[in-house]
Amino acid sequence: MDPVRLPLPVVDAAPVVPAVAKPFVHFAVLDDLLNAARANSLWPLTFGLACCAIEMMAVGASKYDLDRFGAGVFRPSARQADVMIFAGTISRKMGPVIKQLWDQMPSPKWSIAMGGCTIDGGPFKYPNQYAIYEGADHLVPVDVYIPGCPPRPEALIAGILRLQEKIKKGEKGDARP
Amino acid sequence: MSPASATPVSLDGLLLESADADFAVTGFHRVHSASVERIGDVARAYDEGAYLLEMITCEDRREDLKAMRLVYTFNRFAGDLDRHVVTVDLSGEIPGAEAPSINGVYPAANWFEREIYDMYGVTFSGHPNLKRILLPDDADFHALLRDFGRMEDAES
Amino acid sequence: MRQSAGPTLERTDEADTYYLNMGPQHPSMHGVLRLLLKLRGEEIVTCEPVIGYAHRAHEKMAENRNYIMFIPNTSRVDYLSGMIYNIAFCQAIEKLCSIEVPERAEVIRIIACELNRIQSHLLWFGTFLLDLGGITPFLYCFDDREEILDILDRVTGSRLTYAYGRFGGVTMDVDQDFLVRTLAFVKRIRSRFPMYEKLVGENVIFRERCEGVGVITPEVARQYGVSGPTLRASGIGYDVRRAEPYGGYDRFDFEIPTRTAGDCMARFEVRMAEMEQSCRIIEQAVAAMPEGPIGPKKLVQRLKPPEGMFYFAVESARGHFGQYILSDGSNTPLKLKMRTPSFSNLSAMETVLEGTMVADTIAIVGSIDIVMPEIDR
Amino acid sequence: MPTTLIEQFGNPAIAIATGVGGVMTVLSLNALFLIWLERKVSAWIQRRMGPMEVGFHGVFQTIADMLKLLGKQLITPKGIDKPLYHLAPIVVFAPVVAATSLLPFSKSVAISNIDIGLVLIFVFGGFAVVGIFMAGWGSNNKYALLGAMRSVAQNISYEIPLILSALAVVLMVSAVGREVPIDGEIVALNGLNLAHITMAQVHWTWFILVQPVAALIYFISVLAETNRAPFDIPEAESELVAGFHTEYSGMRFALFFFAEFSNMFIGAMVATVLFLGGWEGPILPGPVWFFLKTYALIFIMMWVRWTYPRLRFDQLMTFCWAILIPLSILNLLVTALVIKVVQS
Repeated sequence: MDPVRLPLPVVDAAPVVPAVAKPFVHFAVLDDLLNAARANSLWPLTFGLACCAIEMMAVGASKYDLDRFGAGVFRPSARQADVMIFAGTISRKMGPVIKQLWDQMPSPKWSIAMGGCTIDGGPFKYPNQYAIYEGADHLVPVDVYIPGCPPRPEALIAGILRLQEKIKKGEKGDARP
Repeated sequence: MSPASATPVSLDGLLLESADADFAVTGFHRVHSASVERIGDVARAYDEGAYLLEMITCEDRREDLKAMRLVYTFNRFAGDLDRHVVTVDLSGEIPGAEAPSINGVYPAANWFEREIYDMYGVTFSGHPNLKRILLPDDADFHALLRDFGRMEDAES
Repeated sequence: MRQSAGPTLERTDEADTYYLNMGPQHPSMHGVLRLLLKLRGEEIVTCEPVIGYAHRAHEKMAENRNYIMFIPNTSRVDYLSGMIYNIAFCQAIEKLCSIEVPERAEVIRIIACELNRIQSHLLWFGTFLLDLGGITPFLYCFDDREEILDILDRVTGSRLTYAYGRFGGVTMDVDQDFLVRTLAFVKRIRSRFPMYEKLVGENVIFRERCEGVGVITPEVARQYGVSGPTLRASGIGYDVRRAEPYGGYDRFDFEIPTRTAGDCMARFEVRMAEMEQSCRIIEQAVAAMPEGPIGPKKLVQRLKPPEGMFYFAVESARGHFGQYILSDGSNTPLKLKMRTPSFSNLSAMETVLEGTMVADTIAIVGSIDIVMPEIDR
Repeated sequence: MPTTLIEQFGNPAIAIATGVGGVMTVLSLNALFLIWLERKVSAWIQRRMGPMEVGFHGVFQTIADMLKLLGKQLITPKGIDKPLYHLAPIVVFAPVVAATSLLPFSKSVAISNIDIGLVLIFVFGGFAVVGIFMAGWGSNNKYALLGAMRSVAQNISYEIPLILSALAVVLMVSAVGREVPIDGEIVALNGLNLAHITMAQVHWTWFILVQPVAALIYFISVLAETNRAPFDIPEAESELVAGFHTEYSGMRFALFFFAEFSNMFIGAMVATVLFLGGWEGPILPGPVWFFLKTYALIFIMMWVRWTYPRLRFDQLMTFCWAILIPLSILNLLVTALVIKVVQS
């Protein structure tokens, strides 16, 4: 009778500092240029799941205008998108679809978990919940988490800027295996 | 269907019980109960009276002596508001009780019945497309049954 | 010569047809609706909506929590008319437990709900045009919509998912500034209607795309339990605010706009006219704002509902939203069924979409104004 | 007469290399600029700001986009028709380069000056359809296939009014005169030579004034040929996800993107030559006028795109076959009659 439970990620007590592999040849300028270009051209996938999608639309609209940061080109095809913004609750039925969409996106790709639902289930989390995935990181690696229910548009912009910083520094996502 | 053609429903002989209800308190004008065999006829009578099917739902009343109960509410656009509720008690295993589908009378019942099948495991005979609607196709549980997924169970 | 393999098309049971899967990730599926279309060329032979991709177990949560704990859930059922759902739940419990609501709270609720309704219709208008390929009106609507969100944000603290209602009133009182800004907004939106009419309503391409497309006859509407503006566009003037007045709507003077064509254009016109009626209600409510408390003197600590079945309906931006509560006398419902309008409206699509073209499908599904989590709950 | 590169260099190989290189540079820079302009124009229309952060008012935004697309993974989906899928972006982009090399930018600047330039331009324009269909057919994606089929039907239909309205101009050129004094020498004007079309307008008047119907039909057909809104049904975003290029990622997608904007550019340039007097204008040098007129037309195309919703497919075809084609035939007949009457 119990729904299939996903194994929760095991978190070590002491934070492990990842060993950064030093590339043999470092194309410093070229890499930096490419990273800067990537950071400034984050095309999100047109993909809304629930409430947060409306705020995502609001961010794309006149008052907040995500296009200022070069991130306003919402691409409906996963093949042409760079960043997946999880905007809303991820239901059990939706999980496989999201996995497939993520696999369809070309590398390098990033993801933003927008809102409480995609962080840990948010307001829909309760013991024995059967309908949702408690967090987007059960499915795909997440680069930036934005709290809120739904996060305000300013918060999403801050999240995008945080992702830009990360890309410019050449950091890989924390949750990236 | 025009307002003038709205006729009162004749439900003579189709119901087990019938009573007036206080609309101001319960939100229903009349409360009926019917046997599971006659629900198709009841629906047909309402359809002839140009009523609409507002919703169908199901209750798992295991802690309340009776087992499963289907709840149909009918209303009308024309004339004054007249909301009727028809309850149908089901016998049989849980999950796995059976009831006839009224999809042939009200196409609206299609999705409601699928939802009840999905959530309570009630099978509707004569339904053209009885499969899960909200939960994934491969789910092996009926989510709104009383003994499934209770918060207390997880805490203890 | 090498034979070209060509695209793979799944076999259907009918000759010259193929399946096209639309969604759950598709730009005009309003979130996560999935349509399984059987097409002959671009003509739709059958259409099967697949739902459940936003199922969040609201009803199970209601059975697991007491009434007060369920308040935050309500506005997330339909996040576009979250205020209406939130207030509706409170009104249902007030009626169930016979809790008095002061007049000022009622008027505040009506203003908030009608603002929410305008906001929802504006967003529908924008996304509908987006579905038809016109991008700019969407941004104009969001511009106007932001104003409403700001007004509501000021008193409720949130932009979409409100928890403003309390059993017996509202959480926060409104001030003079709120009323001034609301009136200013009404003035502003009134001045925008002619522009929308000119840009969209009189646009030849828009009319071509909408007139005669996706006709829902009154009979189909009744059989499928269609409600809201979609129903009123089919010529039936059924509005819960008028048919079974709740929350003090009977004190206000407003019209129920109807059209008889039943097509996408009629639905567009009904919603545009409804925004104007909401403006009228807001103006009357602001003028009639009484002084007094906004909630019960003592906070409702423990609810004592009577046993039995109970039904309470309101008119949300999408139609008849009904709450069926089965109570056993405790402060947790045995069963809370939410009868949501889009669920029934969408179920009518299997009939309406047959024989239309792919582009019409987008227009029709857009015109009935669906919100997926409200359908999936 | 515009001096062509071959005349200037003498050696055809060097001339062609220079020409193709020049055209590629112009086209790439132009596409970069147009994409930025499109985003800015849409932003102005929509009361937004558009790209602001990359360079002054986001001027380097498109460069960042292109660099990013260069560094993107090229996904080759399963089950595709490999030759078609890989060739399609090139087939779409190459004719654009070829077509641009035919246009006279000013009295003295042109890469080549061919007597059947107008015909060749339409031939190259027709090639794009092949590329689009290859992309749609080869992608093994039903949205792409639908988009490609729409595209073929639409482009072939709209080529008819496009050419018919251009034919009216060809007639006008021959009417202006077989013997026209230009720069001291007598030239027999050839209606299919793009430079001659411009010269006829320099000699007489802009054809938009005497052929307004043809100009309007031409402009509408160009919108349809370049798949711009309200005729953007082959890639109708809200219906077909991304239409024929749904399955393309990275630089392959960028080529389609480039081709779309370059097609727009060519459509506007040909319209400038046919109806707006090409390089003619006071004070400023020829090429400046040429590009000013071209960009004005492109601006109008953008304006239309951000104002109107999309037509439905069958309405689009009805509009072409029931209104545009009869109208353009009528226009052509009237033009021929009037010329005959005036000449006799």
